[in-house]
Amino acid sequence: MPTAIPTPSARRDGFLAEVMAATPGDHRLDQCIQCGSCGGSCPSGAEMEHTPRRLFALIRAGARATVLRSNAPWYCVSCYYCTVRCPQQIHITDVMYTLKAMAIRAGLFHDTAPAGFSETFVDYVEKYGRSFELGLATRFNLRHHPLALAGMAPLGLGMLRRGRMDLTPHRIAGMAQLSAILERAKALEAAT
Amino acid sequence: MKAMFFPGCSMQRNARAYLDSLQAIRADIGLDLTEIEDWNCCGATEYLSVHRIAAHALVGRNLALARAQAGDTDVLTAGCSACYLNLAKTDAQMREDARLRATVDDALAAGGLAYRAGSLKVRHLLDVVCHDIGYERVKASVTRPLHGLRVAAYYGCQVVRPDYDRRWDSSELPTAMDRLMRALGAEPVDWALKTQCCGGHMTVIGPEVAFGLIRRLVRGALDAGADLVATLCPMCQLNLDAYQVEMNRHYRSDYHLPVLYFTQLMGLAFGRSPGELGIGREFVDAMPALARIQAEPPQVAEARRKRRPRPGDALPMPRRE
Amino acid sequence: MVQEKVGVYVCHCGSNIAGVVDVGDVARFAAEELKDRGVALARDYTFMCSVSGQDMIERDIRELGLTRVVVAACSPHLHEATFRGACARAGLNPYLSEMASIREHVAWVHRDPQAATAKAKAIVAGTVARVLRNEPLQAIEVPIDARTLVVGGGIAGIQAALEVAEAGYDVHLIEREPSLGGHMAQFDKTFPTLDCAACILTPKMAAAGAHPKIHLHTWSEVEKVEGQVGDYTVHVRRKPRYVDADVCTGCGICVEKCPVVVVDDTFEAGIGYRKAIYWPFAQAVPNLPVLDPATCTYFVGGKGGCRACEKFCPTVPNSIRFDQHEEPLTLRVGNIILATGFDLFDARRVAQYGYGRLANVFTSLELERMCSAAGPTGGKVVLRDGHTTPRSVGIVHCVGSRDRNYNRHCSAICCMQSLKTAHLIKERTGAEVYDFYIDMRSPGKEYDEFYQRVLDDGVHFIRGKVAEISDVPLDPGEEDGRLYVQVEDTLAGLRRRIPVDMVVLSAALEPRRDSAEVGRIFGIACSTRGWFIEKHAKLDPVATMTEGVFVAGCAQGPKDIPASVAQGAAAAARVLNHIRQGVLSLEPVRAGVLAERCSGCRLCNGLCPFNAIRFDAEHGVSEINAALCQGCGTCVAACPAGAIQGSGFSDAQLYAQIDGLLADLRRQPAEAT
Amino acid sequence: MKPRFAMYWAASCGGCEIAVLNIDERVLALDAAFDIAFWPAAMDAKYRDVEALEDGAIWVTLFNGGIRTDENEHMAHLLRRKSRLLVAFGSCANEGCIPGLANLSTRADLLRAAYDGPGSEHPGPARPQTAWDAAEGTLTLPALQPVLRTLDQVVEVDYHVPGCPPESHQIAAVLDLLIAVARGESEAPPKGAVLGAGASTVCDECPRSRDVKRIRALARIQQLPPLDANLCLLEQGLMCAGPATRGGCDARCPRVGAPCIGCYGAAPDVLDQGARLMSAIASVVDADDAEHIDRVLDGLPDPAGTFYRFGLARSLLRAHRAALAAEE
Amino acid sequence: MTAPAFEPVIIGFTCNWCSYRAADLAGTARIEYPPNVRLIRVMCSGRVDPAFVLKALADGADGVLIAGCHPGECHYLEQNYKALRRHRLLLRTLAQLGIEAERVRLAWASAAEGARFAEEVRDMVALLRALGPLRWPARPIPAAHAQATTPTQAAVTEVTT
Repeated sequence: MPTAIPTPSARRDGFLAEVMAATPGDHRLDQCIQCGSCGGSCPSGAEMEHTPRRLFALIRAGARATVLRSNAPWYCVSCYYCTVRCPQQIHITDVMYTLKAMAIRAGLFHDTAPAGFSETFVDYVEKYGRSFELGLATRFNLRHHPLALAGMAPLGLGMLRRGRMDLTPHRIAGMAQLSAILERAKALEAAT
Repeated sequence: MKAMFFPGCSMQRNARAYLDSLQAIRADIGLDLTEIEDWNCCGATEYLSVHRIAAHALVGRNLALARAQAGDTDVLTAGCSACYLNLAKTDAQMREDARLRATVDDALAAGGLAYRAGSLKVRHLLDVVCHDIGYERVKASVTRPLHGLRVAAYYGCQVVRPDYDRRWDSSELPTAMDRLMRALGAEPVDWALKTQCCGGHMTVIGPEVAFGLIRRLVRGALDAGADLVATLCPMCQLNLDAYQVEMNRHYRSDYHLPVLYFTQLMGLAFGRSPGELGIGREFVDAMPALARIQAEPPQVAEARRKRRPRPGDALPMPRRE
Repeated sequence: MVQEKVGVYVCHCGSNIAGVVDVGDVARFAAEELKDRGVALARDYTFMCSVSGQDMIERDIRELGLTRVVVAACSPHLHEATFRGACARAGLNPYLSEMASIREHVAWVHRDPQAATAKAKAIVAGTVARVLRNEPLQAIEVPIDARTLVVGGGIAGIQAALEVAEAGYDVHLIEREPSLGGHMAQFDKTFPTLDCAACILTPKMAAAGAHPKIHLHTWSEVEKVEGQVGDYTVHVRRKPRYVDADVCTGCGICVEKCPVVVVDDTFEAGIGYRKAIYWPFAQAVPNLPVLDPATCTYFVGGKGGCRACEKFCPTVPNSIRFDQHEEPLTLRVGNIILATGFDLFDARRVAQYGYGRLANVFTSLELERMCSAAGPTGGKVVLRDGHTTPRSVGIVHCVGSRDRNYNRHCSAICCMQSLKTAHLIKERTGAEVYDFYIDMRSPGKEYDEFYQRVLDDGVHFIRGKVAEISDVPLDPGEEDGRLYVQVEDTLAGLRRRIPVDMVVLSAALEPRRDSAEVGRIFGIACSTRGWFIEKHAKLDPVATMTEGVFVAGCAQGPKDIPASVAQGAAAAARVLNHIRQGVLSLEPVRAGVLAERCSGCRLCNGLCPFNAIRFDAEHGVSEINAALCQGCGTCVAACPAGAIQGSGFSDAQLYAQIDGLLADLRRQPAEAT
Repeated sequence: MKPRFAMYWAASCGGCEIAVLNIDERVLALDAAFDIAFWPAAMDAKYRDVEALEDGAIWVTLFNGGIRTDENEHMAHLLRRKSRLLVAFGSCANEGCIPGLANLSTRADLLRAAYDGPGSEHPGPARPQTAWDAAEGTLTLPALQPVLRTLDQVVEVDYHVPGCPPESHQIAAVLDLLIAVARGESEAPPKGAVLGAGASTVCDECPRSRDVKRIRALARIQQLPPLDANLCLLEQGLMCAGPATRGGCDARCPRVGAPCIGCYGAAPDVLDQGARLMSAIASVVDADDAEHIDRVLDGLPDPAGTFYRFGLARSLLRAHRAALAAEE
Repeated sequence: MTAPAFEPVIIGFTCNWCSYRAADLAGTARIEYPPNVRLIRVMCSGRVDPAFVLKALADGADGVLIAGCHPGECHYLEQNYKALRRHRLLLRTLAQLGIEAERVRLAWASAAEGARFAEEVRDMVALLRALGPLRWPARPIPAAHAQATTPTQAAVTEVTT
């Protein structure tokens, strides 16, 4: 009886398949050769618990919890050095976004500050259609670094004095339209 | 040159100087910008970190609005690096990923909108200025050349990387802004950090990492002999300027390196007043550096590397071309 | 019209086919339902390719007078030749047989026996319809000119030329640089034995230069090739040397007296100097100077000044000839060997490594020259300042190779070259050497042993692709003026910044910049990346799709010296094989023009990459040179007048096959009603 | 008694009839050699006159026009029965010609365009009826068939004379040949032969100079700068069907600067003229990536109409899918 | 009894050097794919005349697959680009005749890509199943040509004055 040899796509399963499916574009995540040019290039690589290279190895190994608990994706500054230098042209930065979103959904990342910053930002965007720096800074710091708030005050005041910060948020006119779009997108995202 | 324009949240507030100076110089270089009506936030790097796919729908709304309002231009430009990249990324990934395209199409339809990927050319403002308007056109508008001003052209990350549409000569050491500075009469300094990270959101979530990066950039630019940094991104400006003060506090150092937008320098060279260009909104005062502008070009000996010293001297450097 | 008698043979291939396809039913179908389409007989048999299977076909041809044969079995790529042979032995033109692939394309890929059997029947019906339209063909015979052209005077080309010449045949050896030698001449030592490259190469260069059967044309390039295997006419452009080769004694006074010093970007890889009139290098063959008009004062200054070389030349008549011009040269040869070598990757493209910007970043080739006792530093490894000995050196592998941003291929030699460099630096400077690699590839005779030896030398191996090389300190603790190699040490799991004085980039081997153009001139295929494509990667690695053109050395793909030498010799063996045969038989699957149908519209003229189509202006028709034609059939499909016919793949055959393949669809509705 | 001659037009413009009459005094030879039994364009005769003849009573019929209506089909069968030789005369009968382009549309679309479109005198939907009861009795009209067919798709044809219309010198030669055969002075050509045409394509007769072809852009003649009078039109970016069109016309059109549009049909032994032309043109488009190729092909806005301007009804696919579905 | 589900028939033109060998490899590697495709070997995808495609469709095929070497890797250097150009133009013409682009696919498969070849077939079969049969009605073959598979316009008599 002839046995079919599984196609490459069928061979990817488990956590790797999950991360790949959640990342748009031709991201080539399964092509990593573990060379480390990403970790070497990363401006915040020294502070990461795992370099992107190690994260990819862990993803392949199916170490879901370790990956989603890692601080690494949150320390990604979106500088894209790893992406343009990757000899396999893996869209590394895009995978980091995927891992962050998955970590939030799974609730696995322990330090809530970076995720909190992102979520606070998203809240403002979803409420007003625009970001709101004063609100973002205050609310984020109140929740995550209450002690830092005082330290940040000179900066905030400086911003206000130089006309670089608004006291009230701006709401776009098409808020209902934007909400409908985002709601539909989120429903589709959840369905996949 | 006509283009749709996406200002983005930062340009409206913390980077008002960027927007003001852009408004001031548009007419000088024949740049006809139409702001997208009722645009929404691009999501920065944060929305993508929370809702991986919906983030593209968020950007998709801007693309759809821009396309519908664009009329006879197909260029959409943004001044903020993150805004530019998010718009370009959504367009590029919709082009290459049918599944994403279907999702975004579906979501946009829920808002009565539609966008065909690739129907707009998403371009950063610097790209439009350098490659469409062109250095010659810029040079023609210069009335007060910035002679003697040594500028570190700083590109940051997201304009030249990942560069979906191959707009730049290099993702590591681009030269477009350097050439623009030369067109303004300023002298771009030779430095290798021009696309190194400013720290991004790490200033908020992990300041120590960010301070290290900011210090390296500030010191690198000063070591290269720069009087000031020219930037093209609100986030870079904020981190290098406002957080320079915080960084000094962290390292107990005392660097003073002003950071201006390239549009502000263009405005100065075009003879506009500092006030009109938002100069004064920066934390590190730019006026002392700007005072170094001279009436005449300085007589610098052309420090051209000679490839032909006599044998016995140093080994020749590789050709640079 | 003769009543054709088709014999159909359905193979079981043991259970390979019969396990899925009902072979008996297929044979029955052919015998009964294809009877009115010319099938006289159909059999099924366990192994058609066996001697008894072939005997069966031969017997049927002889005894039953079969005029066509169809074998439904495996892929024709396996046994087409077998069954053509059987037909030929029985006196039937071999091109009147066809195979139907019901193993690879049916039994092995489908599970449902019913569907598989139905598909097998359709394939057999299509093949029967096609074979009826086949025509008897005769192999094309071409005589072979015993002279050979070798293009490229590197080690592969030299080897090939010597092999052919030693066998007693004339060879024209063309080299575009002023001397033989190629890249190998630039190297200092060769891995893993560390023999001196010059010591082993120069005797070969001299032998090639002096061989009475080798006609050397250096400083020359091939412009155009006409003709086909056995009879090529090659047009060569000889660049002026401005030195009379017949008179010059090679005394060197002209070079000594020339006042112009320029950087030597060719042989010295940009770290040494030469004069405007110069020797390509000390052991050059031919041993003549060459004058570079781009830098010579006489030429640059509008043919006025200097002329020191001419003034001091002691020969009578004077050897310096400012009036030399480019000369055309026409050669006639029967076979061609292309050994055009490689280009070194331009390391400036990896901006983050700083080559060209940071003084003490070097390429591997620069280091080869530095290590060479005859090189610019007299064999001393020093920094760009020309005198400081480095205390620590980083060697970076895979610069421009194994990297989708530049070249996807592995350059094959860099690991070993890097190990050799590490060893030489260690030996000559005692510096700390850090070797940054992704994977260590040392799969050759004594190669891994050499790796062990370099480990013994105390070289630090760090597994990680270097991210960037910078002279800007990151932390306050870093020293100014040094280079920092930033890398993720993937085995230690650390990000490291290693301070060094010097970095050596092991740059990739790339196809020659003009390889696509060269491929076009010689009518051979070049991959998109630029390597010449061999006929078969494993079983025919030096032949190409163009009969009579062979490839050797790095032009076909990156390889080391032993492999280049082996390929040079192999290509020569293939050429000698042609020469000894005297006359070559070519497959008759070719296109041809029916002159009376051709209107001379010239649509086809630009379609043939092998230049087989020629326009006969006198008669206003296009013609196809059968020996050049490779039988792709593109012109047949494009001829708007239907004037080009393909023998072995005619329109009639293909229409018939389509018809036969779909015949069951036309029957079905009739049966249904 | 002289042998009988007939000529009839079905779905066609009538140009072929004019072309026959346009061969000058040579037409008198026709009258001298034959009895004109039936030729509605030239003389009065009724269908019933033909019906009254014995089968095979007409020696030769030149039939022009395609089969579009029930009447066309009826006449094709009738004339086939009554004629010893049936000649498909002109492009319409041979390959459908311009009326065949209607095969790109369904019958319903055609009627809508004719009766609801601009120029129609009927307000509101009106369609011709095949039978209509009037006071005088039942009035009938032949029904429009779903697609146009060539003559040889309906009845057996003996000879083919291509051209839209056939060129005068070719018509005269064909008539001379037929007369000679009728008189027993010449052997009849083999059945199925194409008469009055060349063995190669139009380029063979075209005086323009030609070179290797590379198509970088295609445009319509009015979009191009003035053309070079001596250079191949295709090489000047004009879509010329000459390379794929049977010669015999003496390259009339390209000679005067108009591109060949293909009226003499496919070259000998070519199955499908349009496919050939398509293949030839596409092969020399000077672009290697899909996007660039598409940009060049954008200069050819109506490929089906261009490649199959004359041959659609005879082509492998014959008609638009929807039109054929109606035929089923 | 329910009518059997529609199974499309595809004629596949495969080149001798790459795609036919890819199909061979799919066999040796036992990569299963639906039996709907019937292959014809041509030396090169450049040999495929649009008329072959039209004939296959007119003769009852529901789709045609043309498979060649990858661009830049043609064994005849560049002839697959000719196939690409013809395919682009053919699709435009077919669209005007009401034939969907999905029915005529151009694919690239190297000799090493058995899996890819199988995937192309699987994908095309799935698309055609969704699209339904082409159902091109049989051509009314002129009586004189009924026996001939190829267009034999018999001997041509050239008559010129």
